[in-house]
Amino acid sequence: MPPSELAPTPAQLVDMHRRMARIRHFEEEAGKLVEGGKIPGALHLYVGEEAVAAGVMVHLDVDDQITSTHRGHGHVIAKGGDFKLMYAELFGKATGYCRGKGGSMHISDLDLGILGANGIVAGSVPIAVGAAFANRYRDTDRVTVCFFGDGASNEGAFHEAANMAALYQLPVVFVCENNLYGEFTSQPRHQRVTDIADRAVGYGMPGVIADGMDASAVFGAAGECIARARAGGGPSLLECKTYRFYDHVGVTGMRIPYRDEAEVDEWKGRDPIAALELRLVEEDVLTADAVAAVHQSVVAEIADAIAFAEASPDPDISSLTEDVYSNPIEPGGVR
Amino acid sequence: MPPSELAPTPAQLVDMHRRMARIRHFEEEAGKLVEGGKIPGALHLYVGEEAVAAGVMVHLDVDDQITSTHRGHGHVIAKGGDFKLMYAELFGKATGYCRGKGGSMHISDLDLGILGANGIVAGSVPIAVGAAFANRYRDTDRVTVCFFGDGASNEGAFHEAANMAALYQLPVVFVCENNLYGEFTSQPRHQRVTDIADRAVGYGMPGVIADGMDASAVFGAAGECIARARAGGGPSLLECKTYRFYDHVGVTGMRIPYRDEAEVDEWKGRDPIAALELRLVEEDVLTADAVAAVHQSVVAEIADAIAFAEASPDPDISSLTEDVYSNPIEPGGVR
Amino acid sequence: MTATDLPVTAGRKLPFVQAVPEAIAQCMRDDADVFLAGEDVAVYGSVFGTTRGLLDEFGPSRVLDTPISEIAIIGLATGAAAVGLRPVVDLMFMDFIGCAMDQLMNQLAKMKYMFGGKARLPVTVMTAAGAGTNLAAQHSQSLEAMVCHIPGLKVVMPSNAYDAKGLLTASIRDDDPVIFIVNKFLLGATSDVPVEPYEVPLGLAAVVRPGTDVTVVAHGRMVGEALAAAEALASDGISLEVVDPRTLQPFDLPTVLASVAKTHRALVVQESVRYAGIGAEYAAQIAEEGFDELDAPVARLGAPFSPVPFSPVLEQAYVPDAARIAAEARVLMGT
Amino acid sequence: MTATDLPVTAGRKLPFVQAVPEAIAQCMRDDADVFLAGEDVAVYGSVFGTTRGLLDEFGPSRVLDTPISEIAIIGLATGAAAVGLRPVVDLMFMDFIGCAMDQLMNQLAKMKYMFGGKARLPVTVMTAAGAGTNLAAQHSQSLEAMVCHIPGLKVVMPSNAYDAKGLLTASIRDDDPVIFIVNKFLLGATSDVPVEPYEVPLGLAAVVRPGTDVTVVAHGRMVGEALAAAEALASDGISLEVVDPRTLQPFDLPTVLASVAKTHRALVVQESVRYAGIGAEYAAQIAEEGFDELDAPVARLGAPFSPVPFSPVLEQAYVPDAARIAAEARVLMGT
Ligand SMILES: Cc1ncc(C[n+]2csc(CCOP(=O)(O)OP(=O)(O)O)c2C)c(N)n1
Ligand SMILES: Cc1ncc(C[n+]2csc(CCOP(=O)(O)OP(=O)(O)O)c2C)c(N)n1
Ligand SMILES: [Mg+2]
Ligand SMILES: [Mg+2]
Repeated sequence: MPPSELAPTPAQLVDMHRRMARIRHFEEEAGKLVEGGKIPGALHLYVGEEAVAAGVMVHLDVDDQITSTHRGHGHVIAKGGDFKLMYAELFGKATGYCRGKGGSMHISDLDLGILGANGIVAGSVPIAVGAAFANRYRDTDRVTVCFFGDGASNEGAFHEAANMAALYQLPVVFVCENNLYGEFTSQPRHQRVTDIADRAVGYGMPGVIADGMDASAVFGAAGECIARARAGGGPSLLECKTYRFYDHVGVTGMRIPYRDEAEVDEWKGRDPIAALELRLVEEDVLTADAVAAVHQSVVAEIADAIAFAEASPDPDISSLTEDVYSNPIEPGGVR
Repeated sequence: MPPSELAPTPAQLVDMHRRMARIRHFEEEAGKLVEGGKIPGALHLYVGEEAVAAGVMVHLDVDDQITSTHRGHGHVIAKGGDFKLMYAELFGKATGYCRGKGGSMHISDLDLGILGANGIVAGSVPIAVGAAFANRYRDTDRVTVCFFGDGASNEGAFHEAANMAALYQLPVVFVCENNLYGEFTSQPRHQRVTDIADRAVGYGMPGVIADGMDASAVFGAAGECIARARAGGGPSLLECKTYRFYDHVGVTGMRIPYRDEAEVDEWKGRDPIAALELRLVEEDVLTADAVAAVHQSVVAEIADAIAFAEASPDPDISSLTEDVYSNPIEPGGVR
Repeated sequence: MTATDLPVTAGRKLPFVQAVPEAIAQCMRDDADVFLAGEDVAVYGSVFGTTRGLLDEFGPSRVLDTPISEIAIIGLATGAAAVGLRPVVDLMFMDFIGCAMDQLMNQLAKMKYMFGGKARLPVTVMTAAGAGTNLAAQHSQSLEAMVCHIPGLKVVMPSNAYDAKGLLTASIRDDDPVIFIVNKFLLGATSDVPVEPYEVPLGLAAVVRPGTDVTVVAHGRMVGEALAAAEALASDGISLEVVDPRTLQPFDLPTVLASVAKTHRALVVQESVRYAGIGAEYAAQIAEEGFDELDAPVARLGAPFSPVPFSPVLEQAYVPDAARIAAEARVLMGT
Repeated sequence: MTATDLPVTAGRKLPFVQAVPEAIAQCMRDDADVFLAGEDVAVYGSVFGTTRGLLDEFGPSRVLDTPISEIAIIGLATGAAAVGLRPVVDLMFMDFIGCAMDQLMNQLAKMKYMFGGKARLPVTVMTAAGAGTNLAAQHSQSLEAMVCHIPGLKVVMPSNAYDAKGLLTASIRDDDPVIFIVNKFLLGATSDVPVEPYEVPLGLAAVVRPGTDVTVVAHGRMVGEALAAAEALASDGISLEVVDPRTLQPFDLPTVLASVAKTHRALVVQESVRYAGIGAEYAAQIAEEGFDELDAPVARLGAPFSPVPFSPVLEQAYVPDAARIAAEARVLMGT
């Protein structure tokens, strides 16, 4: 597929920028909190990949759905997630999105059309197809976007879901965030293809590649895929070439070297937020002050949210066995 | 890939013909036995697809391996399977290949390099990759050929195995027997692609199409794929377009219509054995009498084998719990 | 509620295989959100016949043949349910559950809990278990113990056509994921099945034959075998009370304990492999809560620790039957 | 053979996490057919550190990073074993076993039996179970009950570094598929581990603390909790005998019964979900064979019927611990 000609309006550029800044600051603070031992468990940070979430999500409505991954904070934020409820969930507090039961890897809000982050690599891909099926079944024009990684593209779940979506021509867009690594294994060491978009032909759907460090490029490519899906034109596979700036888990991880410092630096030099800000200012969309003001407001909001999370209570032990069933059954069949 | 230029010698044509005739008669008789209630369980007959097994297997040595499917008799026969032990297994007798424990769907002989028929669709594809890995690990030039169907190409197992084989450049050939149906669902109703070979590009391996009703065409295409694998050139995906003359299970099945009589007749008109025999006689490779003699000898051999199977004893009940472990453990850790 | 409060039958005889599609059809008529998907459930009406006629009545948008993609089938159900539909999906042979196990156990079963309770997942997964049809190791398993161990799922298994219709109706109407297990050996068995829709409540065992000496807890095909054993022993003056849990998880311990309080002896029978089978849970619960009532240890019957053999004579020795139940009951009675 | 015949320790302290790669390395030095494959086991040395150093010693042809493809990983092992290698493969978190369940239960476990005994499948599958590390529902499960129910597999789970090395060595040398389960909570725990290779025999339980009042059967992390409970109760004059089955299937009932014959009370403790957990099998066997020795019903402790929660306070309430074991033991003693 040729590169998209769809270009964001100034307002859309500003919108994307704001989403990206929100993600960046959220993640930087979360990273500090986990390194400082204040957040339990494992965090997979999205820093560096913000253009993908923003460039896709700006096309979606609250009624559209997404599915996400273990690296899900960015998607949730770009889809409208509430910082307070997110941090509270990362802290495992009763006030969190999942009442403290989910944590980072399961942070989710069905009311925002977020069908989960997911701790199982590629686990959410078939779920996205199910949501897309429901949208079509009910004759809506909703679209489901499914985020997954380069590593995930090697899972059987991806294959089965892609084939089914193409067969039924469902309104779903498969967005592969190719950050060149599955955990600590580089792409050439986990698959022989360079472009995951090449897999699309095997399912009979369009395969598209976008520069995942460029919000406008993602905007264009995603916009076309989403519009096609909305119009009944079936699924697409959109591969966004991107990079995570921090380790697979946490900020610095275990310090076992598996990627070149030079490679990391090169990609950091392509910071999607810095690039977008350069453009915003150059094209007179925002002044440098206005850009700074975005950051300030986000930082302030985050400080509030963290304070909220820290002050929130732990879940009550009685909630441990709640939420397993919608219709719990007492022994003997009595409800 | 362009069609292969590799052509069979007259001796290879005769060899393929004999393998195909052996399959055809075995299956026709097995079909009668199952319809007559003499063979228990379900048989998936290979009739119509003989050119694929023969065209591939003529390139393999006893040390090369194959993996097979629920429709596996043809592969076993073409790889050198013994009629007596095969029929005995279909009858569930103690003298069968699997001591009566496997039956049609698990008929197998490791000594012939047959790593199983398989009752799980696509279940054997990852196993083939494992065998190929072992061959390379031991620095042999053995090749593993993995047979599977069009329906199986939609299973996650196929995808993961294909990706791994391409990544490691293993000596395996994936032979997709596209007989246009997975059970009762036609190919356009189970996948959007027409050519399953198109999936190869997504793994970074060659994808090849052959006329599965023409033994010479299969011979050429398979020969190239197998030679490439043997020479260290990595895996290939070879799609053979073929057709099963009988129902998915048994001969006439449940008589629920799911394919056109006209379609069936058209494909039966392309009978791979009749076509090959026409050529053998036309090109003076065999006389009509010699062709007939092949059939006669096979028929006689089959009558013997069925008699052997019928006369064989049922397994002893004591064998029920044998063969579960190589090193059975008695309670308390005593062997 | 007790078994005697169940709706009275209308005098119509119906085989199990027709009770299933009748329940689905009635639920589909009632609720436009119910759809059916699975391998060959539409055009063919399922290889077991359990969905025959549904395509004709409801058309291809509500009754869908899927690719051979078990992961995608469960994902389809999960995603569609998460956005409001009430899917019924078919996994054909229960042996194939391994292909979909991640989606079942990590997605469908856990989504509600991980999301802090927000999701409602009214999914019914139908699947056929059981040996005795000469289909060997990969088409004969009873794997209810695996799914019973997964919080978030409910598991039912009817032993007759009446319960099949009522339990399936209750399963489809229930707001939680239910695994509905058919024993394929029972498909032809006929009972009185009311024409109108009705529910057999989830979680409620049935005392299918009253007795005084030994409580036999049996499910699926083993209920019939237990009844036959009861009949055989009656003439010797040994009276078996047969209790069918019907819902395998949650287990209706109170009904069973009430029986044991009368008989003081319990025998738990299962068709599946005995080791770590669901019968172990039942036996353990009975012993824990009924210890003081028991005159003898709770006995268990099940298949030996081997895969299911193909040979009919071996398979017959593999599956527990009336004779073995009667023999165990005699041992319990010390006669 | 009894526990006291085991090799004496050489006085060297080693943490569990290092005992595992030492066992693998020694087996690889001994036998060129042993290789190791899994996600991030090579360059990174596994996310748990349990394969660190092996790539350096054995190189990339014997220590392989795989794609994120659990189906293919088990298939790789099965196929390679079927043609003569002795694979060790890693499934990382045990929660991911659902992705590979078909290959595990229908292929690897059944191949030998289906083929009438010809196959030898010396495969070791390593995987990490257990909660307590704040990784939530999809990274914390203990699913040993599922694999224990599958004839053809053996299942082991060490509770300390000494057993880890010895059981893993025995597993790799064994000619059958063994699931080797690590509890990730124990990785840092140190014990005396001899430098030389040694085996802890499969199928042999260990009496890890002698006592007179209650037999506590516990495995994995629960052994330490049971020992702590024993310590706590000792001062109150209640003496626990702690028995660690070590091999979960087959279960060493004789060792446990010998203990119960002394104590007349048994408590079975498991970290996994209690319902249909492996403890049900142990409790049922103890009650069946030890009924006359028992002064009280066999008690069971396990996790409640819910997924593993993220919140540290909830997770702590979820996992059984020394306090709950002590409380149950007191109940059994009627104190
Ligand atoms: C089924 C499964 N296998 C393995 C893992 C462990 N794991 C967590 S993240 C990850 C890497 C995923 O790589 P990719 O899909 O490229 O996403 P990225 O982390 O790069 O965003 C792995 C292997 C898992 N969570 N689930
Ligand atoms: C995992 C699994 N799913 C479903 C089935 C049931 N089944 C048996 S054969 C078959 C069709 C296979 O189609 P294809 O791969 O095209 O092979 P063919 O029968 O046409 O040779 C199906 C669905 C199975 N055996 N295994
Ligand atoms: Mg990645
Ligand atoms: Mg086919």
